[in-house]
Amino acid sequence: MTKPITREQDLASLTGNNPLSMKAERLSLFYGNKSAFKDVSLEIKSGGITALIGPSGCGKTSFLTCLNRLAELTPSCKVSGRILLGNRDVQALNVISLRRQVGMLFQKPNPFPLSIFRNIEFPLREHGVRSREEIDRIVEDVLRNVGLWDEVKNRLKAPALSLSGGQQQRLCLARALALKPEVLLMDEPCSALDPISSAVVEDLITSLHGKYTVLVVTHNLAQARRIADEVALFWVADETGQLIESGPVAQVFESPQHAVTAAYINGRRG
Amino acid sequence: MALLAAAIVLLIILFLVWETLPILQSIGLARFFNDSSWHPTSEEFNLLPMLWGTLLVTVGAVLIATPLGIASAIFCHYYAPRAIANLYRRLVELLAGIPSVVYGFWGLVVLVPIIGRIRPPGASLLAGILILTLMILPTITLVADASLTSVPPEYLRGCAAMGLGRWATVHGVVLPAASSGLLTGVILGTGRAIGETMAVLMVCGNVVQTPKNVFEPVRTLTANIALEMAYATGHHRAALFVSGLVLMVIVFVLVIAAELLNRGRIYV
Amino acid sequence: MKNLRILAPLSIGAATCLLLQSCSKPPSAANQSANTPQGKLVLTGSSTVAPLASEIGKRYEAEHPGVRVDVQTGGSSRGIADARQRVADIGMVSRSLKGTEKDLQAFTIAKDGISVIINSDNPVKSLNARQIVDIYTDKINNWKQVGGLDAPITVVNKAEGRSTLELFSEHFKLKTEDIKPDVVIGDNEQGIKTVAGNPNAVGYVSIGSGEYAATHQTPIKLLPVAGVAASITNVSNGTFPISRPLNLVTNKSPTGLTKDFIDFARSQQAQDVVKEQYFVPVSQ
Amino acid sequence: MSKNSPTPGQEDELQLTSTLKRAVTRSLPLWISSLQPAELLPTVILWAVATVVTGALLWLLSDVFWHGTGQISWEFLTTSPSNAGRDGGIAPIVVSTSLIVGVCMAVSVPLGLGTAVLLAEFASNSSGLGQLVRLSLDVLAGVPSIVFGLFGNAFFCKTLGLGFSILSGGLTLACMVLPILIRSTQEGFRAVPEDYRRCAAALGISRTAILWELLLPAAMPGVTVGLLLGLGRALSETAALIFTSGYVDRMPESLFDSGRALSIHIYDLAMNVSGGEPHAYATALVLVGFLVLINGTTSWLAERFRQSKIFVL
Repeated sequence: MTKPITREQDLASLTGNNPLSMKAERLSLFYGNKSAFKDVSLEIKSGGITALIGPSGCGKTSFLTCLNRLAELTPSCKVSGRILLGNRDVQALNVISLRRQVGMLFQKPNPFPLSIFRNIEFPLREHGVRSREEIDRIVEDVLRNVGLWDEVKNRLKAPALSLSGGQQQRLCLARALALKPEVLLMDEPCSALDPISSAVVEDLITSLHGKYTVLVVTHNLAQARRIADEVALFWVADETGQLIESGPVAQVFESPQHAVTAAYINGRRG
Repeated sequence: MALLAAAIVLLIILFLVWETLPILQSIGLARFFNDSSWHPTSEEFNLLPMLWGTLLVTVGAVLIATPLGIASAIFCHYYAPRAIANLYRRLVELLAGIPSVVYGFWGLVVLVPIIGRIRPPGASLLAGILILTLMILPTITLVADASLTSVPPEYLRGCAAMGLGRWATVHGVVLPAASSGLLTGVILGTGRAIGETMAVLMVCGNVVQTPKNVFEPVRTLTANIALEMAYATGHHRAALFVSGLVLMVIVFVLVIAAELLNRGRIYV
Repeated sequence: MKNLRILAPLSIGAATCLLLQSCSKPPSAANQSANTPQGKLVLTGSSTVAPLASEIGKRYEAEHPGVRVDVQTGGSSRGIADARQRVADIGMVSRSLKGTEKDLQAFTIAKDGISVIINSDNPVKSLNARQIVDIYTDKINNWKQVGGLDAPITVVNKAEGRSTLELFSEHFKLKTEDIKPDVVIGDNEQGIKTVAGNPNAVGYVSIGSGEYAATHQTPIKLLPVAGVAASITNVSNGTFPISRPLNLVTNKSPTGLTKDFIDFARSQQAQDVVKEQYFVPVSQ
Repeated sequence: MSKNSPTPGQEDELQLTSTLKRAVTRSLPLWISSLQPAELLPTVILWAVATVVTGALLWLLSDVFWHGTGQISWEFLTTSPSNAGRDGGIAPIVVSTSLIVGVCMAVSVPLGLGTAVLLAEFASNSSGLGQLVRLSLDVLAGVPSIVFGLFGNAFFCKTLGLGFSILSGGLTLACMVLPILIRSTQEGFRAVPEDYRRCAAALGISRTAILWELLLPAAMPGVTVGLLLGLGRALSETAALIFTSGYVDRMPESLFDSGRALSIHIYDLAMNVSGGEPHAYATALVLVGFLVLINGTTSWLAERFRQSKIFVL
């Protein structure tokens, strides 16, 4: 089930091998007795880029954290419904291997207070990659993939926190890619970055198309339109987040089924 | 105000120098390292064996207490259920305040006879190391505990998101992130170990010799001062203050060494 | 921040005020009016004498309500130094004065013997002077050489400069450099505990402490010296050969309150206190 | 978990560290169920360490309890010692100890916190001043207590003319406690995210308010540890006090009186007075009780202060 992180299966060779899709079925989440979102069913298509849009507080991020079971770290949090990775229930999976297969990028870059190299090496080692040259190769690969290699190749031992915000975010992406995940969850990955870094990261996300199943939360409608194949709109109704509409980008943006969607994408609401 | 600490150190050094000046002027510093032995009443002032005593006891205790202390803190934070962690913390806090006399007394009555049964006389380097380990453990544990508290939660979340296990999170991210605090704990602990007097005096045997194994008795510089100050006069008394001065020099060297070692290794 | 900026100088200021106030107080005024002594008496020195002096002080205070007797410790050498510099009214010294200290006056308030102790599991009944010397110089290092079990001897010695060590080595004509100890101790109780915890140890301690411990379930026994049983009684009647005086010393001939207190400490009124502290009263 | 959502999740976000920590612990069953071999070994080792340490510490404590409980009575706590401490109680000694610790804390807490704040907020760690102070503190932490005692005697008792007094003892202890207090408080301040400072400053909040409302509460774990360790050290100190606060076991009338501390009383009874052992144990037990009380109060107050500042939204 879990792809081994090996030489044979580096990024280039993955293209022929379709990444797993994810599917939420009637998913609800409560913090204590307050509902964050309710009855969300959504399929995240294999190899596609799905954008989650909607106003603040409608449960997008909460939804994201359910998918890799990070929500379990919040004590008062209760989840009901079912999530499938490929065709397996995530609750049945070992949480560690689940999180290896479902990577995550946060809104604020969060590299560890280690060296640049160690930031990537450390999770690799923990997931069983031991050989030195293997690690060196993967580190170089993923750093090249995120376009960071030329910028940092001479100072791999420097503290990761000395990088700029955009570089840090790309390092975090590289770190996630190094684990060869099937799915990548991104929580507004560009919103804390300047426009140039943001564009770089955005291009990176586009380049992941086909190789990974990507789910990205964004407030930037233009961005969603640029990068995504599918769009899902969350909205607050009845004091809880709900999935209003989802579908291919062109369909949602050009002929929305729902009045709320139309208002939102035209900038009249939200 | 910030310079107060520096001022106190300076005052203490001045005080020590003032007290040792007569003997340093009349016989010089070299005698304290070249004399054949320590018999201050017969004007022989070799401090080297006690220097070794102090170093061995301290290093031994720090080497044992550091992993134990840090492990205890990790245990409290990431492994123990909350109730047990709190209980454990309270216990350790309590031990931080037990007088050294009580430790020493316990060592003398309980620990020394046990070691004595393995290999007489019992009062030994080993006994000193064990007692000091217990005494500095609370310091290291509590400071480490506080610094673990301060590890930013994003790191933990980042680790979780990558599917890292608990131990991987701890040793890969938490420890490096908290390293400065851990080091502070170790330094404070080492300071306490070097400066400890009463407990060491009771369990170490206090024979002036360079020990060949852990079962041999040793005397530390602090015990030397405490043991002999009561009856010392003239040069003998001044020589005891030289012990104090030498001790300060060791502390200086250790602190600077720690500083250098540490420089550039901490990323936060 | 403001709070702290204000607090810190405040506390320093407060400390300084208190300090000035204390300077204006006479440090240890021995206001003397011979019949009704009043004031404060400061004693410093030997920790051996301190509990005794403290108890005598309490009794003296009870009889002279205007007087306060403050007893501080710090060792015999401190007693000498403080008495000489008149930092203290009276110094406490647990040995006789040395040649260089003849500028001071000593008043013996009690005596204390020194006895050799071994663990009570040790079958050895007595050691002669020669054997003790050989044990302490490491010529004998197994109990079977002196009629005991086959076990190495743990020699417990006192730290250099201590008066019990000086007295002990003087009596047995030992040079401190020649003593080869396995354990060096400071206070008497430490010696007793060391010997009690080690069946093969031999040491020497103050006779009062030793006798108390031996009669109160501590597993040690006192060996006779030169055929004389080690006991407070034998020190008292002068037959026990090793003893030391516990002295109060003053800079010059004591007057007023100081004199009154020293006289009190040496009088019959204080003798039972001396006995209670397991020392030997001086017969007057 | 979202920064933007006004869901109750936001509370958790605000509680940051403590919540996540609790969460990690809470999820224990989850973690164990997914235990890999690489996780098993450290888990076993850590539990073993905790057991061994607890064992050793309980051994020591129970020894004190075992010998001490029989001696303790109301009278022991309320009367003065007699017969060199073999009989009577320890009332004046408890009072003296409280006063000494009080003086020590009254001087060292403002000084220590002030210095730590100064260093953390106004002098960078690598600046000359910061380094000098840190170096001095580390050296100070390693000065043997007996040297402190002799120094305190020469400086406070003689040079400043305070004599053997509770004040001298408290001040000497303050010198000893200062490095512990400052260093752990400093560590506490390091823990405060830079964002707090910047955000607050951007909102035009005064430095005092930032310090009081944000930094100090956030640094509280470090400060508390510093206080606990400092108090512990102050209560347990023998060598430094014997030369400064003295040996007199009378009820003190002012801070200028000499007063015997509990630890000195224990030392004297255990090491200097034949037959003092039972009361030595009893006194040690009282000290332990004292410590439980002080530690408990300190932790509670610190936590209350922290909560009153941080969790009020």
